[in-house]
Amino acid sequence: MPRPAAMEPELLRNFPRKPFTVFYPFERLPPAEGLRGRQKLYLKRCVGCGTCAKDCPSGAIEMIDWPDEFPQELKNKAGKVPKVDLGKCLFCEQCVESCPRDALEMTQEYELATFDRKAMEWIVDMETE
Amino acid sequence: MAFDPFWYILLYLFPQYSSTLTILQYIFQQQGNVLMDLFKIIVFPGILFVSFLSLFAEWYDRKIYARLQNRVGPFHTGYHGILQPLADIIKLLAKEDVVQSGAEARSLAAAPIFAMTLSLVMLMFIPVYRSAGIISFEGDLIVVLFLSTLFALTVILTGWFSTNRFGEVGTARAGMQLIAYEIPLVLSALTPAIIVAYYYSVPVQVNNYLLTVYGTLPLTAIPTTLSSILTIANITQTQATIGIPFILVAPISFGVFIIALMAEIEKVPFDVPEAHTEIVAGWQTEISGKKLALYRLSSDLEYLWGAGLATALFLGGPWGPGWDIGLSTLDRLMGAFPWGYVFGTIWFLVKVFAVIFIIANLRTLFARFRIDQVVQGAWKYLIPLAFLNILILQTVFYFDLFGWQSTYYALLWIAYMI
Amino acid sequence: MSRKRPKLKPSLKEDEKLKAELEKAFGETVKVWIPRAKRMFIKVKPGDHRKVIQWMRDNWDLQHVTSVTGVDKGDTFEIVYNLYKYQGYRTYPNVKTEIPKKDPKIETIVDILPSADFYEREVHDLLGIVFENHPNLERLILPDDWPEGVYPLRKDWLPEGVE
Amino acid sequence: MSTVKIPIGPQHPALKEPINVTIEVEGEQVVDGKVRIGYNHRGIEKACELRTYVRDIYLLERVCGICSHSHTTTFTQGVEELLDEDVPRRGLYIRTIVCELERLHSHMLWFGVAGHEIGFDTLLHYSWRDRELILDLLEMISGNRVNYAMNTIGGVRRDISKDMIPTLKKGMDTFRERCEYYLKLCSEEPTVLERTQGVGVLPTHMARKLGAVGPTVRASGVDMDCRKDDPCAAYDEVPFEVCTWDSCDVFARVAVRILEMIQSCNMIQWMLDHLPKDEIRLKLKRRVPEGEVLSRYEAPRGELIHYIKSNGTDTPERVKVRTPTLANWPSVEYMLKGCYIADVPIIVASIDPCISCTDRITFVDVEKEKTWMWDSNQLRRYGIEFYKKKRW
Repeated sequence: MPRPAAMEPELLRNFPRKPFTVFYPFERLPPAEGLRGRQKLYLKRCVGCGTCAKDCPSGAIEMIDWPDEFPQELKNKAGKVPKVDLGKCLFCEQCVESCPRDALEMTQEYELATFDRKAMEWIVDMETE
Repeated sequence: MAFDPFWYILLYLFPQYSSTLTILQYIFQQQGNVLMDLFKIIVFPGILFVSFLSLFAEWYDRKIYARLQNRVGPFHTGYHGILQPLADIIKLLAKEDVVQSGAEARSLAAAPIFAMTLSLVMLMFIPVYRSAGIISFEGDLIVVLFLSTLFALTVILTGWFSTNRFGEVGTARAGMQLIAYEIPLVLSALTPAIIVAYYYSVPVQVNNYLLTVYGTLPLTAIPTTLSSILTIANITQTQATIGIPFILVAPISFGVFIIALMAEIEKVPFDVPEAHTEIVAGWQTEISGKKLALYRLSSDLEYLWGAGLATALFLGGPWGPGWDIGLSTLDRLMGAFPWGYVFGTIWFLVKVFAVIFIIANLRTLFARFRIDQVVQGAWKYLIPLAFLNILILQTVFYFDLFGWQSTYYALLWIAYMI
Repeated sequence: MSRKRPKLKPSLKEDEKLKAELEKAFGETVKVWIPRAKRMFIKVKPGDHRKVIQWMRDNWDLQHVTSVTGVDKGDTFEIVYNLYKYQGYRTYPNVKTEIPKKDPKIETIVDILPSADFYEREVHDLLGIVFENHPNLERLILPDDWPEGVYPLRKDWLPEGVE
Repeated sequence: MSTVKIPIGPQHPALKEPINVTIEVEGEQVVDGKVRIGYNHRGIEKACELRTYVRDIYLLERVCGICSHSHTTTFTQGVEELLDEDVPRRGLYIRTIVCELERLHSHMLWFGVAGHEIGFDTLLHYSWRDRELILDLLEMISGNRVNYAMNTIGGVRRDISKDMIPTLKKGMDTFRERCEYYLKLCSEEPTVLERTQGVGVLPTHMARKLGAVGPTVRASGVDMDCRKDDPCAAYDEVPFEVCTWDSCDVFARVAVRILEMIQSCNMIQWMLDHLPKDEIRLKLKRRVPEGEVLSRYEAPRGELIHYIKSNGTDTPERVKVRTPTLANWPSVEYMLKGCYIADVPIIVASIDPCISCTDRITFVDVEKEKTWMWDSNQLRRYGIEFYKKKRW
């Protein structure tokens, strides 16, 4: 019962069809909506309690005091803000879960490659609302 | 040389170059002068044309292979990746050439050059624009087949020189496979010669009938001696005169030829000597840089040589139905400059790429055999098949089974209608 | 809403039957308890763990060693042989023994159950427990240039710089 | 005939991950093979002892790229048993659905790699194209294609919403039809049959003796499947039967894996129809009472064991991970004897080795005969200077 060239019909059926591969840098597939990309911090809600830093499995979050380029009037009492080192971050969304005020949120931005490690240090874009 | 409108059109178009044109015309009028032959060897059907054609053939093969697998294949270099083979070769030429301490450096350096020249010489025999290649003498079919065994020799020597354990295993496998597949290759290449022999030994009146249909046979056309049958030029010419490509007459030997050819060029079902997953790269493990570039180019050339030989022997070489527009009968078969060039080459390319498509398709279809299955396949299946095919042809022609003459006339009538 | 999971403790009578068999054969040198269905822990003195496993192989036709686990409990090593009986009622006996840390020696069970040699080599590699007359007790996991006598899985060995 | 020792070394095109199989060869016949592992060794068990249970989940997820969900399922199951808590049914169902989806894409990945090992690249391209369908479904549910971090102690983190169910069901239909096509193809394609039948034979009694697990042992006729013997998560309610094959060779393993894929498709569709309606998670306290547990799960490659011993604090005292590939190595050594060189890659690949699973004990970075180990931030600083110096 072995039939030589058993795959021939499948090959010919696929020959005229458009290839399955996508040219990543030029064409981009839309990311799934549940994708866990870079974090986003809502400054107004954050109280600087640091539970996210404690819960982060890879110790990527570090609490630093309020940098001056942030709007001063929103400064919270503790004066602390989480800084995420994306080199260490696992994107596991544990910080978002354990934050009491749910001030952190995961965006869908996944292209985070940089040349210099320093640039990986501080990538938390802030929201003011 | 019959009156040739070509030159006068040129003079009319470019009156200001009239002096150079007349000199050129004088040079090209000479039949068989040095410049003409040099041009043939170096440029047109010679080295330049063939190497670029082989690069294009590799690109074409990779594209078909990819498209059959529902993916895109080389894309970013040049239009749709057409320069990819060239880019590979240039990259390899720039790469550092590492020589193993244990290997004999000099002989390892000589082997790729030997392989390269061998494959170029082999390609000289293939008829591209007219029924005879650049080098064509009586009995050149045997010489071509002998050169392909020499090519197998270079493969074995490189693996042996590189004294690498994977190389050793690869060489042993290459030796077994190439020798085992030499016999079916030669047998299936001889079947067209047998057909030509029977065609000419047929009683004269059939020839005369044929002559009336096609006009005069070329002067050297009546090959009665053994060596004249075995020339590629006569085989292509006979296919041109009969009007039927030999694939219709002997399809089995075409199949056997293609399979044996894939074993010679080490295409996927038979690429056991350089099986990537088992023994890294087999006999090519220790070659790098310039040597690898030469080897890749020579393997492409051999791929093209295989396809070219298949077209010449089975698909009628440069012959094609649109062959005889505006050509005198004598020129038609001898391939006069320039019209013969154009049509002959076009038909040659069409057929070569058809054969490459078949091989690429077969490449996609099969998994790689084990070395014992490859060798068993040759001795148990392919060689008996080739013998059987020759047997059938002999009996059919000799005993005049089912009225060979009548079938012959019928075939002729169909050919005439095309 | 954490109601007890009914299935976990269904009919324990199968396990009880096996436990009874074991206790009848070995009397009080064997301490058996059953935390849940299809699990059975057997505490044994270091000497006679071979006898228990031998007995299990003959009576219960048990051939499959799932793994051998070494636990560093401060001053003693605890070795657990996780076995798997899939003839008849499929259950998971685990034979546990304790050996002092100073001279960590114990007989091997490779001659009884051949599939245990990879696991014993691994435990030897990382905890330093010597399995006597083991056919080839070479190194399995750690790289060749790993310093002799240093066993990473012991509690006292801390990889530097782990914050 | 003098035997030649050929190392199919750590770096080899056939092996996607670093192991070393040294085979002794007489001409083409393999006389003896020895497997040497330990090149991809990361010290997961030692690291587990230094982290809390919550952080351990993400660590154990990184043990293996393809079967990440199996490791977290086994670990969370074990901890839930220690806590003696009961996970809501819907959470269990979703956990089982993601387990089966992972089995599908893991088997399909292996099927492509096996095709590549025997030189049949077309099979690789086609099977990996069909695998994309499963990865898209997983991305839809959990946001990630591979490390989905769906499991947490006490249930699952993301819910399967109403509108996902139809797409999931349709995906399963097309995938089942593709699996049936591949099964028919593999049993008919002469070249594939020649390279897989009668190769790497592991007779039933040897499979039992050497303690093989998973599809390798089921292909030798032993019906040993954790999901049937010791049902965890929602496997006790889902109707399925264990697929075995009795020809004990590489072809049997191909067939068993494809049959399992078809089984998984049916299971997922059944579970989607009977998805219970209660919440998916349970908040559990972080301290785990004293105790020990042995939790088992049927990973795509075989029977996976987590032996967890807790000492009352929120960090485990000992986590022993015994992965299926480690159990299959002795049977690979047995199968290598007497085969051809050409068969070595397909035999090694036939147990679907996941080498990153096998080596998970301690990581040592021995640099320029300085025998002691560098810690991670020294390594990081070295990385930064290295790049600065090399500003090419």
